[in-house]
Amino acid sequence: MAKTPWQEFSKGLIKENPVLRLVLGTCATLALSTSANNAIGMGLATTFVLVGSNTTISLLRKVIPDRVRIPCYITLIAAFVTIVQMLIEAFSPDLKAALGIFLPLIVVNCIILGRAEMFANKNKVLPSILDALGMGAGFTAALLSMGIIRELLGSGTVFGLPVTAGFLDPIIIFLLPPGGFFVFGLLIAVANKLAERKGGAPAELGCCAGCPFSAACAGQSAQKEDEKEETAK
Amino acid sequence: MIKGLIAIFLASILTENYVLNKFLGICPFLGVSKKLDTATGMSVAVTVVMVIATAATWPIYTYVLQPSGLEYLQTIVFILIIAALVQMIEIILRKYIPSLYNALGIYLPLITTNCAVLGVTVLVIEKGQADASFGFVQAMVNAFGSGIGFLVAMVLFAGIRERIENNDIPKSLRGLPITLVAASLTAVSFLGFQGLVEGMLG
Amino acid sequence: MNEILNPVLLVAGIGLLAGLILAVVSIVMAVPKDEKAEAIRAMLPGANCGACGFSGCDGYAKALSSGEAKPGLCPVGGAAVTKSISEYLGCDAGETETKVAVVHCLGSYDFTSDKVNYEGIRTCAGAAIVAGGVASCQYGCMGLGDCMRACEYGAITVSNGLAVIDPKLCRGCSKCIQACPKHLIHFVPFWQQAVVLCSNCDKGADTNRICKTGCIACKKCERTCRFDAIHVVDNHAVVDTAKCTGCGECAKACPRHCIKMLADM
Amino acid sequence: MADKLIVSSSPHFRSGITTRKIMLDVIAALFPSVIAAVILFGPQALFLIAVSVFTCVASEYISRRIMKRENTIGDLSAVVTGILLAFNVPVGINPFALAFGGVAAIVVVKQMFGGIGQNFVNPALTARIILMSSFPSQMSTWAVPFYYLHQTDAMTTASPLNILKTGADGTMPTLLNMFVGVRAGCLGETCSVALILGGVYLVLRKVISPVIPVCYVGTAALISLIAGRNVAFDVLAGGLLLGAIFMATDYATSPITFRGKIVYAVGAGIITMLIRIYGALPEGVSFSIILMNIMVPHIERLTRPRAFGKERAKQ
Amino acid sequence: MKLNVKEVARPALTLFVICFVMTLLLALTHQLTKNQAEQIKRQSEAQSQKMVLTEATSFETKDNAYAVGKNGGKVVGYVFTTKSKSYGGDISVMTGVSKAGKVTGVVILSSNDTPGLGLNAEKDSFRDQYKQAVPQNGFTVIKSGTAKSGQIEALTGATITSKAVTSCVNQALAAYQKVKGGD
Amino acid sequence: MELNFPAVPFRTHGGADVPHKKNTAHIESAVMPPPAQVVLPMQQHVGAPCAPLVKVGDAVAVGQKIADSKAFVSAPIHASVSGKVSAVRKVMLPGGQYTDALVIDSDGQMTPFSGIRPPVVETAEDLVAAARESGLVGLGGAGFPAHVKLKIPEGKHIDTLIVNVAECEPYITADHREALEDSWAVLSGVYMIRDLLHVDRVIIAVENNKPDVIAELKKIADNPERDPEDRVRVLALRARYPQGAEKVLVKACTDREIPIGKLPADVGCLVMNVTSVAFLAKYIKTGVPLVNKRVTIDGSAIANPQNVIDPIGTKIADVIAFTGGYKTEPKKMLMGGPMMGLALASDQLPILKQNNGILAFDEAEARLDEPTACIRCGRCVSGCPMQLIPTQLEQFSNAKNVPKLIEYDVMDCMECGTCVFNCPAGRPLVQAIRLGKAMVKAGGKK
Ligand SMILES: Cc1cc2nc3c(=O)[nH]c(=O)nc-3n(C[C@H](O)[C@H](O)[C@H](O)COP(=O)(O)O)c2cc1C
Ligand SMILES: Cc1cc2nc3c(=O)[nH]c(=O)nc-3n(C[C@H](O)[C@H](O)[C@H](O)COP(=O)(O)O)c2cc1C
Ligand SMILES: Cc1cc2nc3c(=O)[nH]c(=O)nc-3n(C[C@H](O)[C@H](O)[C@H](O)COP(=O)(O)O)c2cc1C
Ligand SMILES: Cc1cc2nc3c(=O)[nH]c(=O)nc-3n(C[C@H](O)[C@H](O)[C@H](O)CO)c2cc1C
Ligand code: SF4
Ligand code: SF4
Ligand code: SF4
Ligand code: SF4
Ligand code: FES
Repeated sequence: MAKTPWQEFSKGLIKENPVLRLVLGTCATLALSTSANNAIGMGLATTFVLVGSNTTISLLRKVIPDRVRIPCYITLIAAFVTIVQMLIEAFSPDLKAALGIFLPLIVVNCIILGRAEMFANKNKVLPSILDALGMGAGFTAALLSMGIIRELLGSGTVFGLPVTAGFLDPIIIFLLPPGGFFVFGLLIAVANKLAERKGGAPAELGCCAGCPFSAACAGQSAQKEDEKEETAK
Repeated sequence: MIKGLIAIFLASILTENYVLNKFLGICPFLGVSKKLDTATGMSVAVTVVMVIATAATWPIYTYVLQPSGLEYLQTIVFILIIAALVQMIEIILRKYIPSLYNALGIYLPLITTNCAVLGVTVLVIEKGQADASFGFVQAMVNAFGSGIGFLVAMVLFAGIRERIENNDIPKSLRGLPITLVAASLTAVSFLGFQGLVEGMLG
Repeated sequence: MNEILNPVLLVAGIGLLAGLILAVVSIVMAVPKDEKAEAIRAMLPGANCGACGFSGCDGYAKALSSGEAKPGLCPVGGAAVTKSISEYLGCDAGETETKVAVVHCLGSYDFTSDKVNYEGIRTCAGAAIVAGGVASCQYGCMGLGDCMRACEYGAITVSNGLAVIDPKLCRGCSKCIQACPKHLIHFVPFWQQAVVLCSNCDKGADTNRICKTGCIACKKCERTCRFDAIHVVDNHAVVDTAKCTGCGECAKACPRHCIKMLADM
Repeated sequence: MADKLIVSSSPHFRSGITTRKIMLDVIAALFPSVIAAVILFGPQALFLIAVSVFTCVASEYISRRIMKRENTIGDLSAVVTGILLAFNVPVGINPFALAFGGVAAIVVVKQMFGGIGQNFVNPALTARIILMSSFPSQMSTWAVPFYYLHQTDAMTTASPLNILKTGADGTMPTLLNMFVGVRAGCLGETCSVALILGGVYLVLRKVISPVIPVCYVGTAALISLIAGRNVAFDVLAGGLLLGAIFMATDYATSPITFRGKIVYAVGAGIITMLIRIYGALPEGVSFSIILMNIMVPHIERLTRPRAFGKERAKQ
Repeated sequence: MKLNVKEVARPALTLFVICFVMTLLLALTHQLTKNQAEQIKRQSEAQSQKMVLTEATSFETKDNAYAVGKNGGKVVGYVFTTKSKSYGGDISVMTGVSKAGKVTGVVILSSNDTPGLGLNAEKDSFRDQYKQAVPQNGFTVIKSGTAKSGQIEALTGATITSKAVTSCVNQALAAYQKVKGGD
Repeated sequence: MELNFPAVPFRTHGGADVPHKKNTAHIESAVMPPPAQVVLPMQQHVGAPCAPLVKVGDAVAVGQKIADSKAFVSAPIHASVSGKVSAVRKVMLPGGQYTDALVIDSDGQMTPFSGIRPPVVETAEDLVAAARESGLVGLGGAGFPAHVKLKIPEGKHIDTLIVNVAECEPYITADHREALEDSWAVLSGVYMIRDLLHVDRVIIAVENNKPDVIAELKKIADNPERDPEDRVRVLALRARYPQGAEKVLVKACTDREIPIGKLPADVGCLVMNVTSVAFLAKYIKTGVPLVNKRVTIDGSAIANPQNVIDPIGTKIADVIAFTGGYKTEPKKMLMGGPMMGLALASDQLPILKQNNGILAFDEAEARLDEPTACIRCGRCVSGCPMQLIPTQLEQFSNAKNVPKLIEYDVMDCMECGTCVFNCPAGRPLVQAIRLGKAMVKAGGKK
């Protein structure tokens, strides 16, 4: 089922959007969507790491033994994250302040390990890069749309430029954690609706699917146990 | 000192709640909170790993990385340590305390890639940098408190999810969207704790 | 140079250590997995319906791998799954029979009516515990759709007071059979044959009073059948699926039109 | 007999009490406070109540329509939510902000979770907190009672709890004034007499059990006593009475078990006083109730009554 | 169970090599960006100081408590870092005071207050209010109406934060009274 | 053991103030002439169904045993009219189950069966045997064969006999009239059971909305001749539904709580309906088995509400026609009271042994509001005499969550209907609970 390069890239934008369809990397999504600027910063940083890790993992996919696959991936990812950290530190202290703790936490962003596990270690380098770019772009786009909504409603600005000043008071709750959860929930509902029209299933929390440990994953095994109980009845 | 520790502990539950205020560990919060018992199991496992991870990373940072000016290795070293630790804990539990393994073991692998664990190790270092009086003990209390805060959020949310499970929810909101809206309303209620801990103990 | 060497050695050391420990430990502590069962589990459809008689797909997979069960018990997966499992296990696929569920009742509002005006929980189970159900025929379909809600494959439609199963969509999971409080749904083999769409055990006269299409046990079908495949038992006709050839003569003969050919449904 | 008989499961008799009648009773109980609000804060108060009730009812109607569900505005619960929301805001609030709160209360908190009885937090109070964190200055700007009788139109003051907490300037009202409602505060919270009157009516009509209000106010008073504060002041100040009588008793969001109600009310009392004494905000009634709302599933689980004839030991 | 050397060694070595290479990469990047980063870091600390005391070109930290700003060897003012309790916990403020005792600038170093509310104190329009004649008993906060001299108009909806910042500035002014005259 | 008589009833949980509507309390019962036909289902009791002892075409006389079973938990059935067995056919019971029934065409003579003889009852065993022969089932509505209850298990002692004259259901006054019209029988039944079973005290429990019954029974109960030690007393209960329910009644009279799944005998009590007690006395005096029954005919669609003593097996339509027919077309008919009675699919069903009332309602009273969403008001919880949480039981039942149903004690529900009566949303709680119980039972079997 070979895909054209464009398909490889574009699937991350809509159909398999990591945030809205696969629901990966929720923490960063919620925390850094208070403004459009933060969203773009985070999106680009993550894309960089994603491309780096996908490329190297795809290159090394035949070399890395299964037993230490995960530590190897994590090391690779952590290295790229650190590089991004250093670059941002060196060139944009403001962005560093804005991203804060979530910059090092890119390491554990499920998108990256998820793509490594689901894509890069099964595919050649070029598709892996395209996949990474697409996923990164999808992540950035989703973050940006959330960022724009929350910034617009919560501060009355977009990219820091006043928009609604004068006729609409900012509704600060959109900047606070409740607003983050709420906007995220509605966006997923909208994405579900759109996907439904195309015959897709509603989004489920994707961490499990993307997670290399999914076989042992709590959510799934707990669910399975439930089902078992039910059928046993 | 004790007062300060209590303040750190309470703050990490109420005002700096990882899930509801800081947006860390959202995946398990949304994913494993469907049932009360899984929510509790996961949170206990997270708490254990948080404490052990902090106990391991804090000394390494303060006594190895920082003196040699290698702060920039923080991320890579921490994540390696956490990954190895979690695996070790899992293996040890499975071998020697199977009962505990059966209760918590299934959650352990999930925790390696949990923001909250890496988050707590990084955040306590940050706090220690900003405040000289924030030492190892404080870091440990903070880690433990964050775990308990995670537990509180998980348990409360699990109760709500069990309650709304049979609700007549509009079709397009079913599943993840309504869970997020419920999380939003839960987070609303945590807005009121601001200043409480400082007021009581500060 | 130390600035470069130190970190490299530090991290590489940790890496080496971690790698060694993990490698050793994962070998030493490896837990034997039932790979066979897992492979089979992956082939099963995962509907966990229990129609195979085991506790869900996991249970069946386990039983298959240990040789306690034969392939071909999973109706949902059907022949394809059976084939792949038997290939995997290297055993004979055995007789596999695709079954579909049929509602043995034709009593829509065109032919019969409700005996009462039911108020309460709008489920068949709910109605069944109030005055014995809503339908005039105590054996017949109440049309409140418990079976429809039980079916995960959308095979059942309820309209005009009667549930009808589309045999082409039915996957044979038996959920509806368990759901129907009137025990009206039974499996029949999925091939051309006659099915009697009535379950009324009352005498012909009584049946005639309440339902215009119910079997009145006139035995015309019994006499028509050249293969001895249809008999009146308990005041209604019953097809012996082993003998039925699907010739369709009984259906033509039935004055009440309550025998249908499965292919026409 | 020509027609078919109706059959249904027993019982075939009903008390005749309906959701709508209950809500009518609550509206009646709120009526004295509505009058007090209009007397204290002028016609604008009436206007705000109307705006709030209208948006609540309209958003209930519209959201049910959109969800293709049967129309439920007839049960009048949206009216109760509307009145209570208006009671929870100062008279100076922008009516559009209030309308935003009404929409949030009904659509987000109530209808998204399936409508009446299925919401897990109090709609009016959640809306209040949303408003408070979204428009804090409007929500903490208090008009002087009877300001509308004076010439100057901008007469604001600090609320008693605010004076106590932050030392904001303003004069403390006398206890009598606090009792009859001549003090700064939200529309419906100041007149304690009217609130108590409504509460007594609800208890007499058996709409609410007195357990929650009594335990809630009692706990708060006890803590106030222990902390060496002015007990009468603490009871009358802020939204305590309104919260205890009308909002903590909301059916959907309070425990249905008897012992659960006690635990819930005591918990709310404790949190209220903790926030009042130690928190950054001067008042904690809303947060305490919402927090306890969130704990209700657990409270109910842990306070389930012992079924008749069930061995005590097993519990 | 037997331990096959190869089975153990290969994974361990792979991980080792990956760690080795990646850390090498890191160390190199660090070398490359180190100076730049430090420069920026130093800059940003100095930047804050410079922002609150524009006239100064160099700063000299005294007693680990405050900095003296100089321009060409001449003392032009002082920079104080003070703390106060605000809505979401402690808030930390850097205040520049000119030699003459006027507030030259205020910067919020750290704050846990609410975005959109307390964090609005970082806006210039609020901070610039302090650049006025210093009243006898320090600045006071008013909630509404137009500020008279010596008064600070509170941020809308964030009186607590406004008071906290003002308290920090007043602390700085008090500290200035103690140190003024020193070199 | 020294046993005291409570001056006032003990506290019971919950309950509801249902309207009493005892319209027929002061109207003399009418005796119905033999109908043209009676239908006698083979199952009018809890337990094993009976098998006919007669064939189609046989002539039978009033009081002749026409069906019996070998099982202990069962009760024989007697012909209630004299005439000819004309058919055996399937009939539907009010609960919807189908069972065989003997149809007897009456000859209008009401010839008594020649074999009728008063039994000799001198010991407790005699009493059990007599009760069984009489065909008596619990007339309080449950239909549990009386002899099973009267057979006190080895090693158990019954210290308290409670005569249930609560009659807490609205409309129904059959027990009320029985206590007034046959008060002598009630008292002699009481003394007989007291003496044969060596009961220490007898509490005749009457709801205080029947002052005439209290007065009447007190007059005889306080008779020092028959009751020298004053061990029989009348207790006025609060008129609050469901005081008549066994568990509630035992609690109200003795402050004892019957454990889940246990019987009154396990706490030393025997609860008997007043008509059951009176019938036993009459049977032992005359030997005429249970062949007729006092039934309250009432409801908004009934022209002349009254109590009717009619042969068991009479078609409901015939009884109603006897009282003067319908006032308006009935829209809903109940066998039993409005709280626990069964809705009937038609008025062609026969009167059964344990029937105490037939109610027919017109359109206005028949229609109940459609249920709306539960508002979690807690009325069902505070009203439940069994201290259950009906609203959650309903949810668990709807979600088919059997473990939760068990955890929340669904089997403890006695289906009294208090919860639904109180519910402002009109939730079908009892129906859901009944489905839930069925699920638990089905789950238990597997
Ligand atoms: C039910 C209810 C709950 C309230 N909860 C809060 C709260 O949690 N936090 C708050 O700042 N104000 C709350 N208020 C509003 C305060 O009562 C308001 O700030 C009040 O005017 C201050 O009290 P005072 O007038 O006694 O000083 C609430 C009002 C009501 C009616
Ligand atoms: C969610 C939330 C966040 C708040 N954040 C701040 C804040 O950052 N700074 C502040 O001074 N007050 C904050 N407040 C307090 C309110 O603005 C409160 O109304 C204030 O203490 C009194 O209003 P005033 O500033 O008009 O006197 C917050 C309140 C809420 C509910
Ligand atoms: C809710 C409920 C209400 C009852 N009400 C009465 C009643 O009013 N009178 C009565 O005799 N039995 C009533 N019973 C039946 C009694 O529990 C008990 O079965 C009966 O009194 C036993 O006497 P018996 O076996 O002679 O019928 C009621 C049962 C239930 C569950
Ligand atoms: C006693 C009582 C108190 C109520 N209190 C509230 C309230 O505080 N807030 C609210 O939005 N609705 C209230 N309602 C109305 C209604 O129950 C509420 O909208 C439900 O939460 C909707 O599910 C109340 C109703 C009653 C009967
Ligand atoms: S539930 Fe559906 S798929 Fe399953 S047997 Fe019935 S009709 Fe077939
Ligand atoms: S077939 Fe059975 S379950 Fe289906 S609608 Fe008819 S009665 Fe109900
Ligand atoms: S009485 Fe009705 S509305 Fe009230 S809690 Fe029970 S089921 Fe819900
Ligand atoms: S019917 Fe059952 S649940 Fe309802 S009140 Fe009666 S005993 Fe309780
Ligand atoms: S992104 Fe934070 S836990 Fe998954």
